Amino acid sequence: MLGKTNVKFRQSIVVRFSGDSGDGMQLAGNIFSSVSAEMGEIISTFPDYPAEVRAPQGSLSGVSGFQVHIGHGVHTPGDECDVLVAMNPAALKQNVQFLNKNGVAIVDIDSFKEIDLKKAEFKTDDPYKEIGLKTQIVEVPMTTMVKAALEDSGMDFKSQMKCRNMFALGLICWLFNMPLSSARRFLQHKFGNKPAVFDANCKVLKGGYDYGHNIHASVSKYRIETEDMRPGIYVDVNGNKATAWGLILASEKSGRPLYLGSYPITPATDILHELAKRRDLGVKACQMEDEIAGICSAIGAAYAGSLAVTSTSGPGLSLKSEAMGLAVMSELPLVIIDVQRGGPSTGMPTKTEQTDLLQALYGRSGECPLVVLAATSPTDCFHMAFEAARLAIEHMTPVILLTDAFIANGSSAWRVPEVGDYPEIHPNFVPEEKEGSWHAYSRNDELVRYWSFPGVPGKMHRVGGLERDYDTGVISNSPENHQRMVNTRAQKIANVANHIPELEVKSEHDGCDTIIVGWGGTYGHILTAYEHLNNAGKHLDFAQFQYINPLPLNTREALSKYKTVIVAELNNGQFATYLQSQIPELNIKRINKTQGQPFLVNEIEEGVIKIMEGK
Amino acid sequence: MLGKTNVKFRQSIVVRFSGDSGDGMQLAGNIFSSVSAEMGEIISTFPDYPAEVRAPQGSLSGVSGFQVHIGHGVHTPGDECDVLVAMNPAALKQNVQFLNKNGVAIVDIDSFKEIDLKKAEFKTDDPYKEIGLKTQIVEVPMTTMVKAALEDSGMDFKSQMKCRNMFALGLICWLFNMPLSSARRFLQHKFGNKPAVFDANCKVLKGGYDYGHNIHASVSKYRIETEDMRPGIYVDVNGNKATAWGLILASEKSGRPLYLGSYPITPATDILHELAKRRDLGVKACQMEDEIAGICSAIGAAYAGSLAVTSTSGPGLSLKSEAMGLAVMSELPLVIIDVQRGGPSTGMPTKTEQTDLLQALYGRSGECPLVVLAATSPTDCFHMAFEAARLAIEHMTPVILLTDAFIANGSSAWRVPEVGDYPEIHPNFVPEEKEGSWHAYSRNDELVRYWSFPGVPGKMHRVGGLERDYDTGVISNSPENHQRMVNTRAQKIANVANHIPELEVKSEHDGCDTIIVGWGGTYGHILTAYEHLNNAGKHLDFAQFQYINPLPLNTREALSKYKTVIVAELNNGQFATYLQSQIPELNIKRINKTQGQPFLVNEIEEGVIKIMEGK
Amino acid sequence: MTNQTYDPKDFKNDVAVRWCPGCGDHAVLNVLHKAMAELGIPPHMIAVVSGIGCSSRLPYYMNTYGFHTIHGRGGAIATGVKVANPQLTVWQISGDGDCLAIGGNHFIHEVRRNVDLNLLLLNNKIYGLTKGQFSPTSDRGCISKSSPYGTTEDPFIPAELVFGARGTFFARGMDVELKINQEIMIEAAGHKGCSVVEILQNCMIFNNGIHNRITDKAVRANRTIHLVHGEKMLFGKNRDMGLVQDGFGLKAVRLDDGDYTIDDVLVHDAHCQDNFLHQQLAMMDGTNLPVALGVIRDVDAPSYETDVAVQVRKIQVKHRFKNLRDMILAGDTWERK
Amino acid sequence: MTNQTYDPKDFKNDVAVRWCPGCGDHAVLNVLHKAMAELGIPPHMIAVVSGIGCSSRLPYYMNTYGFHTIHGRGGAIATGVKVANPQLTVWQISGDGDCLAIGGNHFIHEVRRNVDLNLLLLNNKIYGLTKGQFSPTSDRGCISKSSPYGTTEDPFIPAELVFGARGTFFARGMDVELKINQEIMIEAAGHKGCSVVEILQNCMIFNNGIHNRITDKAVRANRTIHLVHGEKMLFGKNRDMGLVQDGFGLKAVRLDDGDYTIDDVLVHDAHCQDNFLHQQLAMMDGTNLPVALGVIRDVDAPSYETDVAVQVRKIQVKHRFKNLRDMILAGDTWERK
Ligand SMILES: Cc1ncc(C[n+]2csc(CCOP(=O)(O)OP(=O)(O)O)c2C)c(N)n1
Ligand SMILES: Cc1ncc(C[n+]2csc(CCOP(=O)(O)OP(=O)(O)O)c2C)c(N)n1
Ligand code: SF4
Ligand code: SF4
Ligand SMILES: [Mg+2]
Ligand SMILES: [Mg+2]
Repeated sequence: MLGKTNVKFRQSIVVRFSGDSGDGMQLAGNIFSSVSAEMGEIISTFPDYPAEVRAPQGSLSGVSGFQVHIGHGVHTPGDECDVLVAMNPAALKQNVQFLNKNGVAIVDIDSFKEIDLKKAEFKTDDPYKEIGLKTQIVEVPMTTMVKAALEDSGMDFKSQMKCRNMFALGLICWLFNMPLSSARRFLQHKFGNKPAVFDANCKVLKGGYDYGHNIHASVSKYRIETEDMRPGIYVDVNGNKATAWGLILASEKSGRPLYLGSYPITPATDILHELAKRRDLGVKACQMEDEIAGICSAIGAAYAGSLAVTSTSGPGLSLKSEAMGLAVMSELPLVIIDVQRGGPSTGMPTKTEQTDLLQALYGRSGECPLVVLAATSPTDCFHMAFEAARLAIEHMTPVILLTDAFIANGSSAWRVPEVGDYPEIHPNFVPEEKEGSWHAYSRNDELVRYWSFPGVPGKMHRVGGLERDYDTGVISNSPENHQRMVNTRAQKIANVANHIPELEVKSEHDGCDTIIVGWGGTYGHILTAYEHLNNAGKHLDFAQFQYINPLPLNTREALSKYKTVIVAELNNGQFATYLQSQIPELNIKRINKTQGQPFLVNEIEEGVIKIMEGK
Repeated sequence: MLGKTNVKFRQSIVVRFSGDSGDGMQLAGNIFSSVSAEMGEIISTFPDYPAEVRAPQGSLSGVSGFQVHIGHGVHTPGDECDVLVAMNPAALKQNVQFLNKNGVAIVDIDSFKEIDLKKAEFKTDDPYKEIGLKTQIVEVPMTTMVKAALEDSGMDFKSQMKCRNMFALGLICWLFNMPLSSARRFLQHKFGNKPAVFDANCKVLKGGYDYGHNIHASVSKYRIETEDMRPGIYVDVNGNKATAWGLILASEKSGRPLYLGSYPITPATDILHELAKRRDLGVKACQMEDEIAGICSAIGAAYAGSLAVTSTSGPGLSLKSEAMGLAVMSELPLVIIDVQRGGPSTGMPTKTEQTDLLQALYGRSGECPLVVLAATSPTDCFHMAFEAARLAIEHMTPVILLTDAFIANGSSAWRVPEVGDYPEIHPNFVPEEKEGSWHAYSRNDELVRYWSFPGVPGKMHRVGGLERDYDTGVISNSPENHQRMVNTRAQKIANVANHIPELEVKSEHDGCDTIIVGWGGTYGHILTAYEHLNNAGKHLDFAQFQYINPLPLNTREALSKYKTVIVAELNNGQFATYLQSQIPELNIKRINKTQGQPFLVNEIEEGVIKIMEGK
Repeated sequence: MTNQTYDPKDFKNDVAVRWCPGCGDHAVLNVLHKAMAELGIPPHMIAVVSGIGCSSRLPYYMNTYGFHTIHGRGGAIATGVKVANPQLTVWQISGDGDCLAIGGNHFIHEVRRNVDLNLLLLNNKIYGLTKGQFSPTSDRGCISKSSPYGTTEDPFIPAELVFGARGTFFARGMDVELKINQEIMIEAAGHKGCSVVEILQNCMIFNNGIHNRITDKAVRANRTIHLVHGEKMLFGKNRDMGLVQDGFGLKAVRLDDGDYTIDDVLVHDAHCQDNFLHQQLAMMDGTNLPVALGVIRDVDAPSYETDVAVQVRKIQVKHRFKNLRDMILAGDTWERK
Repeated sequence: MTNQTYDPKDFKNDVAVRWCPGCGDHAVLNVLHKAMAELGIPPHMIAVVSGIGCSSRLPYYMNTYGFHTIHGRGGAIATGVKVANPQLTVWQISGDGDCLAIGGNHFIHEVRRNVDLNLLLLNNKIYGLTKGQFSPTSDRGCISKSSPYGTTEDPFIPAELVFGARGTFFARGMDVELKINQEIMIEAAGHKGCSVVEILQNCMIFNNGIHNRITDKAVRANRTIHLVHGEKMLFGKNRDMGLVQDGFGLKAVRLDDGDYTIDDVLVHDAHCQDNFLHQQLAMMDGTNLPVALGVIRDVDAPSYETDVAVQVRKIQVKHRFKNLRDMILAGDTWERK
């Protein structure tokens, strides 16, 4: 299942500022390159002036540009740009050709009025389509914001607008984590003798920066490529969208209508956004009053026969703990998506981490087992969301799917599955021959409770959070029965191991005595490090876990033959803790990072080498 | 710290029915003994008729009684009774002498009006005091309830009251888990030819049973004796009361006012009840709108300078998870009491279990460490509540104290601590020499944040759930800083290990290669089993954990010398999982029970023997 | 939906009812069985959802689908049931603690969204199941296990909170008024939207007699008024008292002492969109004005689950995607051969 | 408390303010600094508590004690702060999502308990921080990221919910009305109890212009009315319009066309216990009647933290226990020698 995934860390980035010749793009570009240089980046720039000295404002011929290339090993200003700032439609039209197909266009949407489009000789009212712009577009109301920032400045509109370049610059500084202090120093230099102008520029500069902060604007420095050479139709998806789509396919394959109960929270909200759009496919996605209502309404929907889902991030997962216990006790199918972010508490909401694993495994009262899965890449989110739904429905259990900010926001080319690529999902309905003898907690041979729901004649029954008698399904306080039910619920989850793939170990050389192990969204980085290391003569094997509870059946066998098992993860050692408790005989070494950032491949490499060399 | 604790499982129980001679006590007693015999109990009964045939109703001479002794190894009707049912004041007065000092008196409070007291020759309006009744008293409005049950029966009041004995019987059947079906059969036999009377009796019988069910009436079959031979003042306490009192002492010793924010939940509510009473000691105990408000108001109180506490049971602990993360991030002192009950979900709310351990350790998003403690007996609840508060205040961290239904409701004689028995608690206030350089996240050498709070001049600062810069205390998104803060918070908790006692290993014979290990409320049972086993030539050592995170410093050293570490606990192996992950080299064997019931000593013994014999 | 007719026992099952003798919940349960028989909806089309509390055990005693959930969350769960399958008739059973303490947020939101549920709020002004702590409806000064010196907070008045949350239906009954209860349950079921039915209920054990001031037979006729839409607001044993307008507010008057006649007495209009008069009626507390029973407010408004379903259908019809693949292919894709 | 006088900058600190240029929150912050200076309470006696949201970042910009907590829980945390130390002046800052979605339960309970807090509810009818989802105050049909086809639910009207929860103080401002905002903040601080101050706030980015219908300079004078206790309810550019009684309700009239005179115009009584008129005023929506700004309701009622403190003191005085041991020894004990 785990194909080739390449995480490309961009060693360098190209930014192109473009606008009318009066828009001060040269200044913005210049300051940005100076600031970057000051921050130790290698830079290369390319100013691109208009031919005419005074072309009409807003016209194609009046467009002025400035390209900056920053990063490691930079020698040229770059062919394509990754970020294109376009202050008006003409600038966008002229420069779209330079924009990388995974790049981002940032436009001042206030200058995309009908009249502006006309000046730039657009023919329709859909400028993006007209020029074939398919990349991510960030529409920023720059004019409005600049005006607002300078409201009390006493400046007239025209003078205000002269500062618009600084708004763009501020935003770009936010994106690339450049401090405003140096930009301000350059402005000081330029406008030192005009304190009012200096103040205004600084205000607007900060406005652009804060705007980026407030909308969580970001440019991924990563590109995750899943190598899938099969012929087919491809589309670009990020992990959150892929998650949403995987659920929709599961709904189609199971015949159970899809319900999402959710509450917005970064970085999971896009799942809600996507599923809210999918009313066109019959999905009912409801934004509830809080996370508890999100999961509880989903439990209600599951009880009523839906494929029910709730999506959230760490703090929201905490809030859902009690209700998950109810889903475990009432043995209802439920998919819980946790897009992990930097914690604890509010922590670093836009950053990535793998720190919710132990919460997912253990964060409930009582003996309360459920299935825990993790997705390894944006496209794997599709697959694992489908798997989560399949296991939930076929095993009548809540399933937690862990993704993270990195893969949720990262995107990748993905082959749209064809008919037959995915199996049917079979809800565990009451079989006909059991109809007479059936009660609410009757089970099949795998200990899976049969599913019936309101609306079905003749199967009225009561479920709930109190302990039930194994044999009759009515409330019971009996000690022996409780033990039996606790064991049954545990065994039911353990049985899931018979219905998931075995752990796949990648090996380039026979007889390695070290294996590196990861789980979830670190796949691409560890894979790359594994390849580099093997190429460099540091032989070791590699396995990435997607199925965490239960572990694949062959886990012990697969891992216990190694002298050293290196667990690399973006936390302080949660999977290592879990694995150690499950398979005590493993000699586990750890590579951990809890910085709100994905691994760098070389961090993993260095970590491995250190361990291999016994330091 | 861990003294001698004896958990006595009562092999037999004596019940005494008493009332006016017209109250049908003989019938009730007879049916109860027959039902018990039918259930396989050995019984011995003792009817105790009044001397006068027709004494005045309600008078002392008119009292009639019937004593039943049921259980294993029963040879006599018993000297003292454990449960005394008294239908009126006269019956209570006459029979109080037979009541065991740890017994329970159940009275029909409706018949304790002034006139009834007069008939029974009481002189004051406090009958209990007058006769020196100090045991637990359960006041049941039997007359009212019987009337209500028979409202639609068409019977007159007098006939209704003839059924009152069946209410008492129903309640007793509930207490001792006797099915009503057999009682009904006896009634059928007696009233078979008077269907109306039969129906009425059955209704009332069930009424008494359901009443017991609804008020969660229970008679402990256990008595936990902490052997404390020191001279001093003693008082009987149950674990919940002891917990409340331990917190009060900590408040006195730290100078921080005590605040409790809580929400009722079985079996933790009595902590709220006790602290609500303690307004006489200046305690502010507030019943909030839910568990989240309970902990959040406590966090607010901690922020404002109080010793802040919240109390709950498993499902409530789940709800508090997110807020605990805030307390960890804002590094505020907070005590969270979790009185564990049967789970998951609503589970078996009145039963005991140790199934919240992993939730307490791991049930939060992010890397979110805090201190976890467990109390071993009702009286140890006092001690550990004090410890929880001490560690919270001196280390600026939330502390979870785990108790359970068994020790929370169980009671024990306890020596009231004397001046000097407990140390002062020193809040980590900003030291004078730091006043200039201090910021909100400045720490002492043990990495403990300094505590200042609103109302203190000149120390205004902001705290919260977002990640902070280590050096300045302002919000930070820096990767390296986040790692540093994650590590700092972890190290701060690890440092607590320097301030707790070492693990105490009990050993009767040198060179044992097996140790049995438990944690929390199983102490008494495991201790007894350990003694029995050693006496029986099965030599092994024993240690009980009160400090769970961090583990005592000597834990690895103390345990790793054994060939086998047997972990006995009331769950499916949570402490074993934790211990294994912390000290992988241990060869851990497990004795588990998840039945909502405490261990039986012989279950532990059998489990140990099995393991020792390698089966 | 069906032309079968039902008997109350079709909605009963044989689970032993576990409330205390004399508990007001018994009467409510019996009436609910009768109301369901009268409504004629088949048991399999009914889901009864509750939280935790004595009152919340009610679903066990119904021969319908039933879900005894967790404390306070019945409203959110019932919302999910109804949105998932709007065909179902969904009843939510809740206590004053379950509904207004821990469940307060879900309560105000289900009312605001006007989800088509029938919510029985059994108000005994106490936590029964946990054995006697004050609840958000307990009167100021209430002495309970958790307020041994009396509470220091005012209670919610459920009706008032329903109005605050934009409620479209509110009715009030009391455990001993079987007929009125049956009537309001049937009206509640008939109302499309969130129908809140408060039933003043006596807890024999922990709060006995809390409603006596109005439920006592001796005073009941004078201290309560049974409101019926379209009828004059009359009360008293001989229906010789009535409610009349008094400036901005209401006044209770005698009709037999010559000052007022039946013509002065207001007619109850439960269907009036403006809730001003409904509020006045719902807030009458038995002191100067009788406590209002019956359906106080019942107005039309869009219901959430229906609007969601209608919106889904509209969008689906507009796009006519057969399935996920179809939808994706309608967007930006490329082919690898 | 102090006779020092303060300047707004005493309440400012040097943390960089991070709201978008033009965000309504800026103006509120500035006014709050001014209001605090005018109130004259020393910064160390002030705690500013918030949840999560753009608006909830406000405490960072105050030179007082500040606690930026978790989403929706500001109310419960502020309650704990105030109960623990009733001497403090506690401000709670919240957004429409923070306060009325996830924080709804704590909100209605802090209002009901009448905890002495000053609650600024910054209502931009959208989730700002999470980048544009509808909130419980978004109008029906609101198109947002999470409602691409429009919402199917009615919004809460914050004032209405406050009344439903028995509120003792409600005021309304709007970001652009600096003077009114300062006035109501000062009144809120003066009120002993839970003072809810709703401020209509513009989110430049995700809901720009949502309040324009009433905040636009061109129409503002005619579509809003500034209510002041004890003053006539007049509005319009030339204060030539007023509110008069109209049956059960209110009517806006012109005073210059001869039909009505100033004598017909009602005088605002914010202190009247009965909340009927306050409700009518608070519900005016700018269509036929102007949106009410200023202090709409401000009535006396016991506040929770004070009553708790008083009860504690009383009981303590009554028992005179020195400490725990003393209390235990007053009960049933025995001695072992
Ligand atoms: C999360 C959680 N918190 C607390 C409880 C304990 N609890 C159960 S029922 C209840 C209150 C019951 O009161 P009410 O809703 O009024 O119902 P009643 O018993 O009076 O009918 C409480 C606090 C629980 N079961 N779960
Ligand atoms: C438990 C939790 N759930 C969700 C979130 C995500 N979240 C942060 S702020 C917010 C809503 C903000 O809206 P509002 O309160 O109206 O404030 P505004 O940004 O509009 O000022 C949400 C949903 C969170 N931080 N924590
Ligand atoms: S405790 Fe009260 S509410 Fe509960 S069943 Fe008994 S009488 Fe009814
Ligand atoms: S996103 Fe909206 S509410 Fe948030 S700071 Fe920007 S303008 Fe203000
Ligand atoms: Mg109740
Ligand atoms: Mg908002």
